[in-house]
Amino acid sequence: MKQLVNAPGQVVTEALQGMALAYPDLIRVHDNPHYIVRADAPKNGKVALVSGGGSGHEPMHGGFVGLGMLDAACPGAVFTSPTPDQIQEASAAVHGGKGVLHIVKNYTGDVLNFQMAAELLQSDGVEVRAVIMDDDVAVKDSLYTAGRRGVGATVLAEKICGGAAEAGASLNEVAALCSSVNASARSMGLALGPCTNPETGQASFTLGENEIEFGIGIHGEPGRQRIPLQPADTLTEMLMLPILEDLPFKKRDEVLLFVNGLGATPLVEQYIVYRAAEMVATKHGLKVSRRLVGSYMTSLDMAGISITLLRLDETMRQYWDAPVRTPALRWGL
Amino acid sequence: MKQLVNAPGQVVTEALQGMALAYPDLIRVHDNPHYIVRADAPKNGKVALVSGGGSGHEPMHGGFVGLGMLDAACPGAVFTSPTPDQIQEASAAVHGGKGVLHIVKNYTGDVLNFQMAAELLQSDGVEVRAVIMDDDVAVKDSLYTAGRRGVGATVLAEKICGGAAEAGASLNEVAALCSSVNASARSMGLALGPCTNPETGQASFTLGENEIEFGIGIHGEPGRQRIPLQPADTLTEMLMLPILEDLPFKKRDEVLLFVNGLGATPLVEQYIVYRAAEMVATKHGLKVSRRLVGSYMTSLDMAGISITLLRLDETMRQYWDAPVRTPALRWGL
Amino acid sequence: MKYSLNFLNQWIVCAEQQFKAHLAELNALDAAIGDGDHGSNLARGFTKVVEKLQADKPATPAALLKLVGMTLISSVGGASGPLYGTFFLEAAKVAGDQLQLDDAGLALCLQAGLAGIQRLGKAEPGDKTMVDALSPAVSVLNKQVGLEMAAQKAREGRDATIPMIAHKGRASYLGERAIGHADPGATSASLLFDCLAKP
Amino acid sequence: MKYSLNFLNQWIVCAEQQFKAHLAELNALDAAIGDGDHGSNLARGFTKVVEKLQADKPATPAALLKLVGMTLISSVGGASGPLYGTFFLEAAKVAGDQLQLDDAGLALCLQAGLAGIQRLGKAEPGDKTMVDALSPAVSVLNKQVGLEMAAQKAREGRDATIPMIAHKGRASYLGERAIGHADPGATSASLLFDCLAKP
Ligand SMILES: Nc1ncnc2c1ncn2[C@@H]1O[C@H](COP(=O)(O)OP(=O)(O)O)[C@@H](O)[C@H]1O
Ligand SMILES: Nc1ncnc2c1ncn2[C@@H]1O[C@H](COP(=O)(O)OP(=O)(O)O)[C@@H](O)[C@H]1O
Ligand SMILES: [Mg+2]
Ligand SMILES: [Mg+2]
Ligand SMILES: [Mg+2]
Ligand SMILES: [Mg+2]
Repeated sequence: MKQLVNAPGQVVTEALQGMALAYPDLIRVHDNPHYIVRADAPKNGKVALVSGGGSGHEPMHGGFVGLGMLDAACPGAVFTSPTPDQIQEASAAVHGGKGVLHIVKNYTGDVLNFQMAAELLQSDGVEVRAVIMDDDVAVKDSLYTAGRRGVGATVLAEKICGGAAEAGASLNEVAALCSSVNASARSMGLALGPCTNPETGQASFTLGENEIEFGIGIHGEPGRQRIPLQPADTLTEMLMLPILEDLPFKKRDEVLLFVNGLGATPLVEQYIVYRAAEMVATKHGLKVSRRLVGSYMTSLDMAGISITLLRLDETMRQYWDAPVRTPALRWGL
Repeated sequence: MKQLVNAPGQVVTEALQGMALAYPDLIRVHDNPHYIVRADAPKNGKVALVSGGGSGHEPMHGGFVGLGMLDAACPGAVFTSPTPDQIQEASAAVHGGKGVLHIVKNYTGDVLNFQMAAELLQSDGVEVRAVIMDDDVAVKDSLYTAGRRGVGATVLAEKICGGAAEAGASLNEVAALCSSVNASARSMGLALGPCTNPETGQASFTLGENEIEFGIGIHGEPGRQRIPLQPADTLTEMLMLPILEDLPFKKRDEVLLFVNGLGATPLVEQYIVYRAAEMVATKHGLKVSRRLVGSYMTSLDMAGISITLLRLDETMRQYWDAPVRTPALRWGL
Repeated sequence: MKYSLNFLNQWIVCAEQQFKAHLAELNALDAAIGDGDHGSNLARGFTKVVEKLQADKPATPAALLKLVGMTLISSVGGASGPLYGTFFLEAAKVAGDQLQLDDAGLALCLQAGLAGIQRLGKAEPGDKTMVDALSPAVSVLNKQVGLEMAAQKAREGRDATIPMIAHKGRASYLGERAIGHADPGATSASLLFDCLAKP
Repeated sequence: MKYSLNFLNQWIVCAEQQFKAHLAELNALDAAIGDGDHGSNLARGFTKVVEKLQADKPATPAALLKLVGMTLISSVGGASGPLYGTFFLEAAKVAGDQLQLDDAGLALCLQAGLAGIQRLGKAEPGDKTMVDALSPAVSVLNKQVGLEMAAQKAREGRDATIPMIAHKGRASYLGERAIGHADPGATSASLLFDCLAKP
């Protein structure tokens, strides 16, 4: 697998240096430990939003740092959650006196590292709340699993909570809103091919000529099952139905529909899937009022797609529409 | 090669339907012939900007339709320029009484089809000017070739000219600005792998394990030469030097640096290349004052990168900074 | 010989079939030195052309040739759409209101078509384009040695493009790397003349 | 037996070497049922640990164990970073200010370490995690049958994970598809006990 890198061990560091050069007006990048903060951090009197996770999902999370979204992002090694001291330092750097919300995707590593960071911060007198995102319906939510993974809803939660924090909401309010976004969102994805970790040079899995991973995770973890490739409309419906049934979404629900490319998927294909997904949603009686299409939460060079559906209430809609100014999402400013 | 499509012949049509559903507030999509216009077209009293080319380069050009950029985009079949009647209809639909500027990438097909469209429009009394973009230094510009290809500078020209047109510039002024952007910009790209045309299912070329195409075109046309893969910093320098020498860019020139992913290239790699490119530019004495990093002009699922350097003057900088509101580029609004 | 409306119709139907039969081959030739779509482009265009011919049933050779040209222009795109489109449009102009063409008339039509292609695309023989197949074929037509000989010349012209460096179109980006590959447009042009000889 | 500072130091250096030697194998095990980074994670962490040990030269077993734990936590990330980190931190707490550990002391330390892992990660034996290797090994340590026996139990515990369905960590997403693969964390835990037996 060919990649544009210099040395495997330098991938994350150099990419962050590139980001710092590319977005001097929006973000600052801290080295050792790695974290990204908005250029005007800390914002006094505002709840600070901090997220993080393994690298390799760009633009998530570093591309979502900026006005109206995250105050800081902590990138770990590729597909490896960040460490507690990294999260602690980033949180301290953006704390504006109103507490810190950690938005954590539900993976054992992320949960444990954020939990340890929160303990460190609390012992320093910083008020911390954490919301665990777990929107992936591909995984059975049972006592016998680590629980559902956090996937696409994380992007939506970061935007919506960022809007609320910018508008002056309290830590409790932002945390409650984040939980409510998580509770109102469901996602599922599929991969047409593996991704290749630049730090190990290994493909995450091998698929047959005509095989896809259905219910894929965003770290190249194997999915629910392997199935043959089918037309985009069929596959989209196969992703949409479990999403719709799970919440369940009901007729006349107002929703945000998010079709996400996993990295190597051309926009043409994303638009074809978006078309099919909105058609399924509409047939199901939903009112699609907000949309997002693009590669926002990726798995390096994985070909594939994920779909997230979020039931909107007025607050969510208002904060989704609020201005945002980050490397990857920007409007109103 | 696996792709998320329904039927090969339906790829462009369905992708456009998806775009129409995804961006109802920004664009309108016309079927038969295919074209995309901004939702509030025609804008009376404004010069209309129209571009187009083969599909497969998304978000270019359809993703650049909207306030502050294009008035209309004409997508052809995958990698095939649009037809004259398509361009004619699109131009007529957005003509606001102040003339139409065609921004045309220098490929024989695009040039001929836009030329025929211009003749049709002129015979209908519409004032049309065309600017041919040819910024690709990979191709020798000689009497014995079709001339240099239009690549990354097209994105920059569409943004800058869109800003000027929005501000009320005349057709002559916008055309002159477009020519000046073209004359001040140089680009070059490389591919790590081929792309697969969903209409034919064929990969555009085959590369060895460790081989790259240097000086690649955006249609999977073979490049200048095949060379072995090297570290990202080396490859970036190999792209930057011919770009720098060609204009030539001189010490203290103020520039916009645009690092563009060709489709399947993860952002991590794009950032690594951006870092190296800005370092080369700075070492060369240039002042990088504006930046763009992302997959804006793609070749379907091709892995690779292109770099564009534009020498900025005050007018260009001002219109680059001006508000833009399109599916793929958005700021200030 | 006389070339009736029916003859011209059969010519175009044959061309459509040939382009479809050689779709993958033309795409592969184009992939080697261009962007791999020449077969798809012509198949799409001529499918539309045959649909239109069946729907509109043009009444004169000129009307038929014009319809072919207009339809190619509006449905092919790429370089070959305007070029082949112009070929038929210019031929139509010369056909005037004749109800059938004789040998000299056909030769004049196709000569005008070729001139249109060259006016638009500025290619000369030797530039590794469709002109390399069209030009020798049209030349011998003027000498009234028969359509099979013209087709033979087109095939020779196609083969002559193999060792050439291209000076026009996408293949011109390749420099020496274009050597060793037949030009896709010259190949489709020779198919067009094969159909003219045996429609 | 007595376990000196030097012994503990050698244990950790051995672990670093083992994790590096088995880096690809641990990554491959993790790729099968997780995200393919367990070997890279531990190699990165233990490289840092050995650097720190050489720089800081801790003076007591407790200081050494604490330094190992803190360094793992701050350099590994993932699930295994906090878990192995906690293992060493909790062990350090029990080591107190002793200058060397005896068999019972070592057993108590590692038992506390295991308890810390279980408190944090909530895994029970049978969940297909590192606990499946650590738990039987720590149990026999209490019975003072020697370190080699403990290492043997860890290896058995690792092998016992092969037919299991996972209930914790990334492998739990897989359901029955996890069957047939050894757990990467149980494998690294058995390497850790191999080093304890022959540092
Ligand atoms: N300037 C030109 N004059 C004549 N023929 C040309 C010219 N440029 C390209 N061609 C012909 O067009 C063919 C390519 O057509 P096609 O693949 O359909 O278009 P595109 O290059 O736009 O993809 C070439 O093989 C060549 O024969
Ligand atoms: N809750 C848990 N309790 C104990 N061990 C766990 C738990 N979750 C995961 N593990 C262990 O961690 C190992 C994976 O570690 P690693 O690959 O480094 O982290 P990650 O899963 O974050 O990539 C698993 O093989 C398993 O042994
Ligand atoms: Mg991991
Ligand atoms: Mg083409
Ligand atoms: Mg072509
Ligand atoms: Mg792992």
